[in-house]
Formats: sequence, structure tokens, C-alpha cells
Amino acid sequence: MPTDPVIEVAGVTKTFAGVRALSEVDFTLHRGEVHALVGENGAGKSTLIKVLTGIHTPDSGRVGRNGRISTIYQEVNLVPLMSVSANLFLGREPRTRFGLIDRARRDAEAAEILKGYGITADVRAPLGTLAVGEQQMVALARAVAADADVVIMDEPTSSLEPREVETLLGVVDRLHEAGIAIIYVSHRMDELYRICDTVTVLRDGRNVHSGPLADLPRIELVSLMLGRSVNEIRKHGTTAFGEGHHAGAQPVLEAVGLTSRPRIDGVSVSIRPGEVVGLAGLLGSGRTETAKAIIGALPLDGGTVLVAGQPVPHSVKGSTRAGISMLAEDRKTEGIIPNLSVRENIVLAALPRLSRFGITSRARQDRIVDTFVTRLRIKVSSPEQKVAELSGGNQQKVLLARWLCTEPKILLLDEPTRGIDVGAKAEVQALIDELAREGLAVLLISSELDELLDGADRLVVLRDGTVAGELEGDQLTREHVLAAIAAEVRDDADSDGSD
Amino acid sequence: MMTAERPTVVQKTAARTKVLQRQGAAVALVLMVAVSWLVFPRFGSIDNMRDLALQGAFLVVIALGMTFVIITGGIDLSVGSVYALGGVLAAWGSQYGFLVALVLPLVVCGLIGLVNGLLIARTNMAPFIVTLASLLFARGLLLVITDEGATTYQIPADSAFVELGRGTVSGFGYPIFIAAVLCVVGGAVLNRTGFGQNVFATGGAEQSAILMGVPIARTKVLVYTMSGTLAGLAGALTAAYLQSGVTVIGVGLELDAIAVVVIGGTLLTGGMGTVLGTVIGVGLIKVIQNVINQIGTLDSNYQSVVSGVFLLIVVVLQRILRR
Amino acid sequence: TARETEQTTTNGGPAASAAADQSAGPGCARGTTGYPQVDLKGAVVGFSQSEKEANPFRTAETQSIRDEAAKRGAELLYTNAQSDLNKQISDIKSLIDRGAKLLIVAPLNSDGLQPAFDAAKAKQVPVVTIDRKVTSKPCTDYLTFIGSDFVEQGKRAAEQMIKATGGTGKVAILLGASGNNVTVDRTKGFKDGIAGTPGLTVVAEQTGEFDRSKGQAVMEQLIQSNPDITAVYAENDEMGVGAVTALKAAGKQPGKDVKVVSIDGTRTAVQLIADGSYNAVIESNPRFGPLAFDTLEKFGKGDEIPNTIVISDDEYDSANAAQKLANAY
Amino acid sequence: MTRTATAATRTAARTRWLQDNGVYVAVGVLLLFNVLFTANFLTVGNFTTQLVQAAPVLIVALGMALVIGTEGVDLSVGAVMAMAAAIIPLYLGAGPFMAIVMALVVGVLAGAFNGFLVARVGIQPIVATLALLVGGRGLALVIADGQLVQLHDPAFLALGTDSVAGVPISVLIAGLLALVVAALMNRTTFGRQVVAVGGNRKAATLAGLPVNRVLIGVYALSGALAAVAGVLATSRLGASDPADMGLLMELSAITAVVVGGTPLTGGKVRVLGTVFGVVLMQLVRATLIKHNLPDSIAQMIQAAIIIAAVYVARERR
Ligand SMILES: Nc1ncnc2c1ncn2[C@@H]1O[C@H](COP(=O)(O)OP(=O)(O)OP(=O)(O)O)[C@@H](O)[C@H]1O
Ligand SMILES: Nc1ncnc2c1ncn2[C@@H]1O[C@H](COP(=O)(O)OP(=O)(O)OP(=O)(O)O)[C@@H](O)[C@H]1O
Ligand SMILES: [Mg+2]
Ligand SMILES: [Mg+2]
Repeated sequence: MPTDPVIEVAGVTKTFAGVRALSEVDFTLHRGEVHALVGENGAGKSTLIKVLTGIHTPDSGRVGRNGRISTIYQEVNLVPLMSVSANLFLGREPRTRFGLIDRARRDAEAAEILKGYGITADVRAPLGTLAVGEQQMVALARAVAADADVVIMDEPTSSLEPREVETLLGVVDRLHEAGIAIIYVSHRMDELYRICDTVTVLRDGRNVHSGPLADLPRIELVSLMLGRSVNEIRKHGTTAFGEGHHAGAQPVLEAVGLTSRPRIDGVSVSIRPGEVVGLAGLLGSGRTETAKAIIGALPLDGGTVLVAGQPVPHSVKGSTRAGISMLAEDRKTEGIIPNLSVRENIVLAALPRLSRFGITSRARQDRIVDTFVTRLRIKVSSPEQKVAELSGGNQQKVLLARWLCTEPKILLLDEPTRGIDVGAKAEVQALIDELAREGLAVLLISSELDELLDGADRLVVLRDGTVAGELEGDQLTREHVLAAIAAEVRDDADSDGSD
Repeated sequence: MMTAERPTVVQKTAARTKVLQRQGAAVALVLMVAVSWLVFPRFGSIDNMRDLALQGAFLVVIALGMTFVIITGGIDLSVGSVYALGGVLAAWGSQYGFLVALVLPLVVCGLIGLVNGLLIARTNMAPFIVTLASLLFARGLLLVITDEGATTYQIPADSAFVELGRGTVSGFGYPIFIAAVLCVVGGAVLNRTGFGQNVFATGGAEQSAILMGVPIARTKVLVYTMSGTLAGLAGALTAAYLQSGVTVIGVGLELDAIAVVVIGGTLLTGGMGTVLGTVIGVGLIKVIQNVINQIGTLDSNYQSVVSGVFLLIVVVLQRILRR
Repeated sequence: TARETEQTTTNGGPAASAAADQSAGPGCARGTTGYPQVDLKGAVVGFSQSEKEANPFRTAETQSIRDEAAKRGAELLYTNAQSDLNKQISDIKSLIDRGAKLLIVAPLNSDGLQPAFDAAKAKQVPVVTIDRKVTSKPCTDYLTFIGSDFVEQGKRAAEQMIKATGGTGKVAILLGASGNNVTVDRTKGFKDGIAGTPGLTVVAEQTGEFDRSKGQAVMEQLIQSNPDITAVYAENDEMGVGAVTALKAAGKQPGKDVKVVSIDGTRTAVQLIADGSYNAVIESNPRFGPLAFDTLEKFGKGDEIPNTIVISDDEYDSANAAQKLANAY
Repeated sequence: MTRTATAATRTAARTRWLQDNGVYVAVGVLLLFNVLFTANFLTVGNFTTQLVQAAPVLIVALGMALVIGTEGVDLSVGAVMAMAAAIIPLYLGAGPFMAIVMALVVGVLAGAFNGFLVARVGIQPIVATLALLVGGRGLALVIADGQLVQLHDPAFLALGTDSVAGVPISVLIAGLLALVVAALMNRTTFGRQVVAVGGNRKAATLAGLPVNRVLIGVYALSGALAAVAGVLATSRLGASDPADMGLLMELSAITAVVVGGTPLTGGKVRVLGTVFGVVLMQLVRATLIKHNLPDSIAQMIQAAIIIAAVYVARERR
């Protein structure tokens, strides 16, 4: 292993309005190594990265860089209104003889590059029209194409499904072979062990461990992250889901023939009380759209939604009133209200219920907020902290709390564990389990197959906006699902390398 | 190869929407012109067309700068005052020759724009309020220069500078050609240069743009400087055309400029917009004004009602087309 | 009209009596300019108004032109520039385009209408400007100017002020809109007028933008900080009326404790004189119709037209306000 | 969670404090300046004058603050004031109550129309309300036939001239409305929904909030408040003056709101800040007039003060 450091950080401390995000952190990245950066939500991973790249200036400490850095940030950081190719080449566009941007060449090269990442979308379309996962791939392509010495990836796979994860890991391998150093942040253990040479564990803003990864048993790594003993953790399996649930007989939610051209066409889903139904499919297969159609956020060309046999008016308000809640996939643009406090974000949807004649009651709000902050272990300095200041995972928990305090009958969860750490993930999964046991009907959308297989009692598989099949009981195996998801896609059969 | 092989239905719909978005204002303009032509015989006369184009030219120059500003997600309320100031400076400067008359307003107005840009980019103050302050400032400066408005500087009729505003090519005034050239250059800068890409990125998603290494601050400073300079240029051209530095012009002009940019399909929230759209927007506003005049008998109080209604129809129409 | 026949003197004279005595430079005749002859009857006459008819002066001005056109059997084309100079230029061009053979223009501003005059010249259309004198050349760029002498108005206001205050007092001036040459002239005239009266000092001059409520607001501030103000000169009636309201609210008796003099001649202000809470108003005569059409007719006949035709402005004070109330607009 | 009281955090806290309270400090400084350097400043009459003049601006600014809270802006407030002014003489025959009610109805309708354009048709607020800014004043002039109308109804005029316990009625009304709006923002679901819609409209929609109703409500409120301001200003003027009533009020109101610390980017409404923003701008105007500065210098000083006030209160990155 080469020992020449490309990044060297010593004693870095970074504080935000009284919150210490990093405290005396030492960190070294050597040329050509793939370095895992792990830790709980809010441990300071993203902050460390922003210090490394110079976005944040540390309060104290020394940052040494010895090479060009290129970064994929945690939230997709591209410009949605600009075209895909413009995003890919922003800042280094090919020029014509007159020094003007050569758009034809830019588009052609972009299409060529993106094909290598399995994206065949029109590169002249606005980036925002792509699915989140596709956008993440564009960000990846952009970072890689910048020919840097260091590539930093902050949770690059959190919005990718298995096939794209493979593509991405392939890219990492390629970069690794080319001698480029990589910092890789992820909450997914499998990935880390597959590709990383070394690991740094952050806890509460401190570096609690740095060293080779292969020597470190998985369980010990988790224990380092959480600061809990190995024994305590050993109880859990891959996911925190329990056995199947006892569902009621009559479906509480029936969505029949949902059609919203061109995204989904005749999708039907029904869920019984106490049942967790998983929605599986490739990126862009229309899972998010199905959930949005059910909640009434997508204009429908056809189809109806029934709750307990009664048709629900097609609007978010109507659905909410009927007892449906949805945790949106993209928490940044569709979830949090950044300038409001944690408390205000949590009670937002339930506020009318917590008020009398439109006058709010602070005491009732505080009670409910306290309950959920404790129950979901949301890491905040106070409920009055602005939600925008929380780490990604904690924001996700705030959103979950928002929906749980509306006491819904039906909960639609679009990627509920995206970007949250192992500890929190287990909690969320256990929570889903618990909620189902309490009689809630849950629709679970996840790009992680394990999560779907373990968590769902039944799987509805979508392909190109239509239902491609339903799997239950014995059929709930990896092979069956992959076969159903990607019936036509040949190269999928042998992509099962990640477990 | 320009595209991926197989555009999906989604992409095709998106493309179609884009065409309509772009042409919403154009469709409205074509309709307006066609109807006016039929209803008012004098509308289509060559004299009327020349005058329309000339009146539009001054606004186009200002709106061009405003387009850039708005695409970065900003706004520039100072252009009306800066325009008037530019005219006064040009008229004052004309006694020292052509070059002073032209350069002085550009420099001073550019400086005001630069200060706007610096304040906005470096201090995170809202563009609306910063440029509102410079609206007051520029008007104040104008009053200082003109002895509280008591002095109006005249441009000697034989000065070469007058030719800039009054000269014509087959009846069409020079300002029309100047505006046209500026638009072509502006369009190229916006779409075909790195600076143009930065303008889009800044307005589209500022935080992301920062992370992508776009020089946000520099881009903002540049667009406001540009807007100030162009407003100054429009003022100078107007002074040349009017042969004097009239002090009372430009009041409320910022709202006209914003309206035409938005009518032209540029998103007020930033990140999207075209120069051509702005030109079409100017066309629409000027045709509406012209048509109101053609009606002739309209009570002066009704004129603003009609303008308001027209404005409303155009934006609603555009909005509906966009769906 | 009935009002016209009431007039007697040059200065105190009624509305539409022209005093052509102040004409400057040589006259202007059709023969020397080469304009075609146009018979007023049946002729298309264009009138370009500068601002909305939202104040009494503009209303009376437009009405006077409309009435006179109807009386003479001329067809009147009308435009309103809505306070936009560029629009006034287009307006004038479009009037010519629509076939106006004679033009009456109420300029928005003294400067800046040159392109419009050039267009009229090119089409051989004579232009009479009213109410506000422009800096272009009479007889060449336009035919003649009919209107008041604003500096003179200011001077007369000063005379009335001296009379009302007895030559001593502290005066607040409510200025018109900044940058407007009416403001400039009326200020100059007034200051010249009181220059020889050392007892009168100007303690404040602030703009009320020709607007009643702004005049009121400014007066409220001034009377608080300078409670010893004894006179107000308002550059139009609207601000004067606003000042009266402000003075009353501050516990002063306008017209007595604080003398008020203004310029315009609106019904409201003249009524206030009659009621005793205002001291004097210098008229700014808006009834240009008869004079303008007379001038055009004379020009058509080939007579020589003076470069400037000063319309006579009446004045109102406590002695005559009640009788002349009907003459106010 | 680690909390440390380092020098850096203390400085941060101090700037934060100034950022939150800058407008109050500015008002204090300006008051002090006037007490020291302006003749006859410390009189009851003078303070009454300042409050009376500020009252209509404050009423409009309250509505504007709500609109800005939803990430909108209402350029039509001045035109709505003019419309209210134009309506009054038409109904004064049926008594002042009727006239005021009709003016308010017009204000609410105009505002709701704006709200409809913004919420349902999806037009950007600046442009949607610009249409009414242009057309509304024209409409007012058409209603009034372009003329200023002298008003003589003593009961209606009393609204502008009378006081209760030494406090002018218009000031009382403005103060009361400020309290109501403050309660609305801090104590009601509607208030929370306003900032939620302004903070992230998409998320608010997905959270099942009645986004359209909130938007229409906020614009209707702004229209209603503008109409109230129009009524008060008219009664104080003693005349209905649709041509000049509320001219450029939109800019004064927006300035006051922003100077008071409400960001134009929405998601936050500061009611007390708005009150002080209005007072600050009123004091600035009064100071400039009382010191008899020429218009040119006065405008430049106003510009500088706006910049300084907003600079202090700006959100730091
Ligand atoms: N801009 C900010 N203002 C205030 N606090 C912040 C800011 N950015 C981060 N923090 C705080 O710093 C701590 C570390 O956050 P960071 O985003 O680095 O966590 P992370 O390890 O990336 O978590 P995750 O896995 O959830 O993304 C958190 O407590 C967070 O609330
Ligand atoms: N705002 C949008 N405008 C245009 N097309 C969109 C938009 N949002 C999504 N799409 C397209 O609709 C299709 C389905 O959407 P989406 O990708 O959200 O489905 P999904 O199955 O939920 O995938 P994901 O794994 O990202 O949740 C995709 O092809 C995507 O490109
Ligand atoms: Mg992170
Ligand atoms: Mg999805």
C-alpha cells in the first residue's frame, strides 16, 4: 500500500452555533486507498468532508491537501433546471474555435459518458426530469470525469437500487485501479467491506478509530459507531424486522387502476390493517408515482382510492383526512420546512388536531414532540433548533415523527431508511414492525432488497409503470424478486454479488 | 450523435412542454399583432412599425440586463432611476464630445450596478431591497447633478452624439440596431459562454452551484454591473434621441422591465430564461400600448385598466399554455 | 362664454382672454413656413394630453379643448401620455399617422419632445404647445406656445404673501415635484418676489410632490418642528389644501395664524378663501381651447402668430373669492 | 450534544442578537439623534404626528409581512388603497358604516383575486399583483370619474381626526391590528401554515396543508388591510383622492417589512419587527423633513439607512 498522503488533517474542530460537529479530528488519506468514513447520523461525516473540500473553514486545526479533489455530496447537488449535459460539463465545457461553448459536442460527449453509467435519457432535457437515482449517477459521472486525485463520495448509493449500486461500485473499482484515492461514506456495511481498504469511525464529532477495514469484524465496527458493546448489538440480524404480521381480513386501503400518464398505468394495490406491503421495482418504475397517486399529489387520468371501502377525494387533504400519510422520498425538497424548528416540523400535519378553533396549544405540542424525539432518538440540541441544522438522518426521523403524530391508518413510506445510519435504520425498521403490529397498514418502498424481503409481508413488483407481479410467502426470495423486477433485463441475473 | 437513442414518452412530453413554454409569449404576440392589424388599419403602417421598434429598443436594452439578473434569481429595481441618471450624464457629458457623452453614463451607471452586485453577493442582502435603495440613491444623485431638477442639460443639435439616437437606416432608428446587436451578443453570452452557464446555475440552485465550483459572487456582481451599464446605455441613447437629459423619465420603468422579462418566460425564481423571450415580451407590451392608442377614444382612466387587463390576459394565457 | 365677458383688467382678467403682448422675437406666418392651409371646420385636430385627467387642472384643460373643437366643427383626436415622455412622443407620431393636420400638445416636460416635433415638421403639421413652454425653437420646431408664465405666477404669489403677512413672517414653501420645471419656475418667481422684503424669511422648503396628502404630511412635520411658521406658500392648490388640514389638526387657524397662498385656482381652494381659512390663490388658467383654436385659425388665414402667447391668469383673495367662486375650476 | 462558550460562539451570539434586534437599536439611535438635534422633538404633538402618519403604512405592512411570509409579494396594495378611497364617496350617502364596509369588501375581493391568480392559476406573485397595480388605480379613477371628491360626513371624518383617551383612532386601530396579526402568527394554525407554505411549498402540500386556502387567505388579508389603510388615510385627508392615494405604498410597505427583519425569501414573519420597521422609516422621513434637507440628499440618505438596517439584520450564510 502506498503511503504518500494526499489529504492530511490534524486537530480539526468545527462548531455550528454552539453545536460541536467536529472535535479535534485527525484524518489521513493515502494515495490510491479507498477509505471508508462511517458513523451515526450527525456524527460529523458530511461536515468533515466539507472541511476537506474547503466549503467550511474549521475553527481550529490544520487541513493539508495534496491534489485535486472532486466530490459527490450527500444530497444531489446539481442544477435541476439546467440540462443533463450542462450539469455534467458545467465549468469545463468543450469550446468551438471562437471560444464559445460547443453544444453539439457537449451533448454528444455527455450521452456517450452517461451510457457508461447505464443512463440513456435525453441529455438535453432538464436534469430535474430524471429520477433521483439517475441524478445521482450524473453527479457521479461529473465527479469522476473531473480527473481528480481524490474522489469523495458522501452516501452515493443511498438513492440507488441494486443494479445501479453495481454500476457505481464498478466505477469505484476502476478509479481504484487508476490509483485515485477515494473517501467513501455509506451506512451500508456490505458495500464498505466490498470496496474499502481502510476505515475511519466518527462518533459525536470525534475520530474514535482509524485502521484497515478487513481486520475489523463487522460487529465491532457497528459497536464503535454506536458506542455500545458488541453483545448488545449481537442480538440484531441484518435488518431489525421481526416475523410476519397478523393482518386483518378486509383491506383498509384499496387503490384500483391508478393511471397517470405517462408515469403509471393501471396500478392496483391493496393493504390490510397490520400488513406491510412492499413496492419493488427498478428506478423509474413508478413506485414513487404510485405512492403519490394514492396520497392525491399526482393528477390522475383514472383509478380510485378507497379507504375502508369508501372512496377518498383525490387530494392530499382528502387523503390525509381519510387517514393516509406519506413520507416523501426527497426530504430536502418535499419533506422538511427548513426554516421552521424541529417542533414545528413535527407537529405540522397534526396541528389542526392539536388546536382548538384554530388556536394552537403549546403544551400539547411540546408533549407530543417530546414523546417522538425520545422514541425515535432524534438528535437535537433542543426542539426549537432549526430543522435545517440537523444531519440528514435526523431530518428523516423528524419527518417520520411528523407522520406518526397524525395517527394515520395507512402509512406510505418512500425510502424511509434512505441515508440513515445502522442504529437509526434498525430503529426505523423496528418501528415499522411495531406500527404494523398495532394495526397500521404500511406501504414500503425501498431500493434495498433485503429491507423489502425482511420487512414486507407481500411484495408488489412494478415495471414500467404497471404491476409486473405480486409475491407472497415462499416467493419472497431474492431470486424471485429479481426475476420479476427485471424480467427483460438480461444482465441482471448474475448481479447478485453484494450479499 | 446528439441524443440518446430512445427518448421516452416522458422526455417527449417534456420537450413539447418546453416548446410551448418558450412560445407562449410568441403565440400571444402573433395573435395580438394579427388582430390589431385587422382591426386597426393604421397599426400596420410602416411609420407605426418604425416607431414601435424604436420605442421598444430602449426598453429592450434595459430588459436585457434585467433578464440576466432575473435568471440568477435576483431583481434590479434601480434600472428606472439609473436610466434617467444615464440620460442626464450623457447630456451633461455631450459638451465635452461624443466619447464623454457615451462613456460617462456607462461608467457611472456600471459603478452603481457594481455596488448593487457587491452588496448582494458579499453580504447576502436581498436584491429587492438593495436595488430599491439604489433606486433612491440614483434619483438623489440625478437631482444633485441637476440642481434639484432645475437644470436640464441640452445636447447641441449638431453634436455627433445626437446622431446615435436620431440617425436612421431606411427610417429605422440606430437604437433599434444597437438593441438588436446587444440582444444577439447577450443571447450568445447567455447560452454559449461559461459565464452564461454560471448565470443559469446561480439562479437554478445556488447551494448546488457553490458545491459545483461556480463562482457565485463573481457571477452576481457581473450581472448587476451589466444591468446598471445597460440601463445607463439606454438612458444615454434616450438622451441622444430626445436631445436633452430629461430628468423626469424612467419612473416606474423597472416594473415594465420586470414585466416584459417575466412575460417572456423567464422564471422570476431564477434558473431559466431566454433573451428572445424578453424581446417578445417587449413586443407585447409595446403592441398593447400602441393598440390602446389606436382605440383613440379611450378615456385616459380606462387606459390603465385596459393595460392591466391585457397584462393579466397575457400572463394567464402563457400559464395555461405552459400546462 | 359667460366668464369671458366678465373680464376687465389684464391681470385680474377672466379666463380665456389672451394677452399677446409678451410675444418674443418675430412672429410666425404660414407664408414663410410653407405649411399648407387647413380649414378648421371639418379638420382633423390632434390633442396630446400629458397626464391623466385626475386633477382639476387637467380635466378643465382637456374639456376646454374638446368643447372648442366641437364648437368649431373640428374632429378631435385625443391621446394621453400617462406621464410617460416616450409615450407622448409615440402619441404625437400616432396622431400624425392617424391623419391629424393640426396639433395641440400639452407637453409633459419642457425638454425631450424634439423627435415628435421633428415628425410633425416632416409631415407639415403645425403644433401649438399649451400650458408648458418647451425648449425647442418656436416657428421652426413648433408654431407657438400658449400658456402662463410660471415665474410670474410665483412673483404674484409673493405679492399676495407680502400683502397677507404685512411683510413679516416665517414662510414654509411646499415645493412641487422635484425635477419638474413648473416647480423650478414657481420657486424662482416667489423667491425673487420676496427678495425685497427682508421681513419674510423662508424657514423650510420641502417637496409635497403636487399631492394633497403629501403636502399635508410635510406640513404636519414642519409645524411640529417650527411652530413659529406664520405663512405657507404652496406651489399648487392641492398641497395648500393639504396644509390647511394639517394646520387645523395642529390647532392653528389657517388663514389667520398662518397665512396660506398657492397657485392654481381650483374650486376647493377658492372656497377656502371665501370661508376665511386661506389667503390667496394665483390662477393658472387651464382654458386653452378658445385661444388655441383662434391661433390655429389665424395661422391658417395667413396672419402672423407671436412666438409666445401668454394666457391671462386671474387671482383670488379674500376680497373677490366669494364673487368669483364660479370662475374657479 | 456539546455546548461550548468559546469566544467564537460568543461573537456569533452577539451578531445573532444584533441581527434579531437591529431594527430596535436603529429606532433607538434615531430617536436619540432627534432628541439631541431636532427642535421641538420631545412633544406629545410631535409623537402623535409620527404615529398618525405611520398608521396606514403599518396596516399595509402587516398584510405585506404575511404575504412575504408565504414567499410572495403584493404590489397592488397602493392601488387597493386607491380603490377603497374611490368607493367611499359612492356609499357615504348610506352612512359611514356602509361606506367602510363596501371599501373593505372591495379590498378583500381584490386581494382574493390576487390570491386566486397566485394559488390556482400559478402566476408568480410579482406579476399577478402587478396587473392589479396597473389596472387597479385605473379602475379607482374610473369609479371616481377621475376626480378628487371632498368629503363632508362628520362621522367619517372623525375617524381621521378624533382621539380616544388622547390616542388618535387610526393609531389605535393600527395597534390593535398589529396585535391581532401577531396573535394570528404565533398562536394559530393559520399562522404556522403561512410560514410553512413560505418555507417549502411542496412539502406543505404533501403534508396535507390547505396551501391554496392559505395563499388566497393571505392575499385577501393583505387586500383587506390595504383597504383599511385606504379608509383611514381618506378620512384623514378629508377627501377621496384615487389618483394619489397610496402611490408607491407597495415599496414603502415592503421596505418596512424587510427592514424589520422579515426575509423576502419567505418562511418567517416578524410582526414586532415590522412595526419597528415602519416606525424607523417614518422617523427617517420626519428627520429629513425637519432638518429641511433638499430632496436629492434626503433620497440618498434614505438609501443609505435602508442598506444599513438590512445589512445588520441580514441572514448570514
Ligand atoms: N450548517 C449547520 N448548522 C448547524 N449545525 C450543523 C450544520 N451542519 C451540520 N450541523 C450539525 O453538525 C453535526 C454533524 O452533521 P453532519 O451532517 O456532518 O452529520 P453526518 O455524519 O453527515 O450525518 P448523516 O449520516 O445523517 O448524514 C450534526 O449535529 C448537525 O446537526
Ligand atoms: N418531475 C418529473 N418530471 C418529469 N419526469 C419525471 C419527474 N419525476 C419523475 N419523472 C420520471 O418518471 C419516471 C418514474 O419516476 P420515479 O423515478 O420517481 O419512480 P420510482 O420507481 O419511484 O423510482 P425511485 O427509485 O427514484 O423512487 C422516471 O422515468 C422519471 O424520470
Ligand atoms: Mg451526512
Ligand atoms: Mg422513487
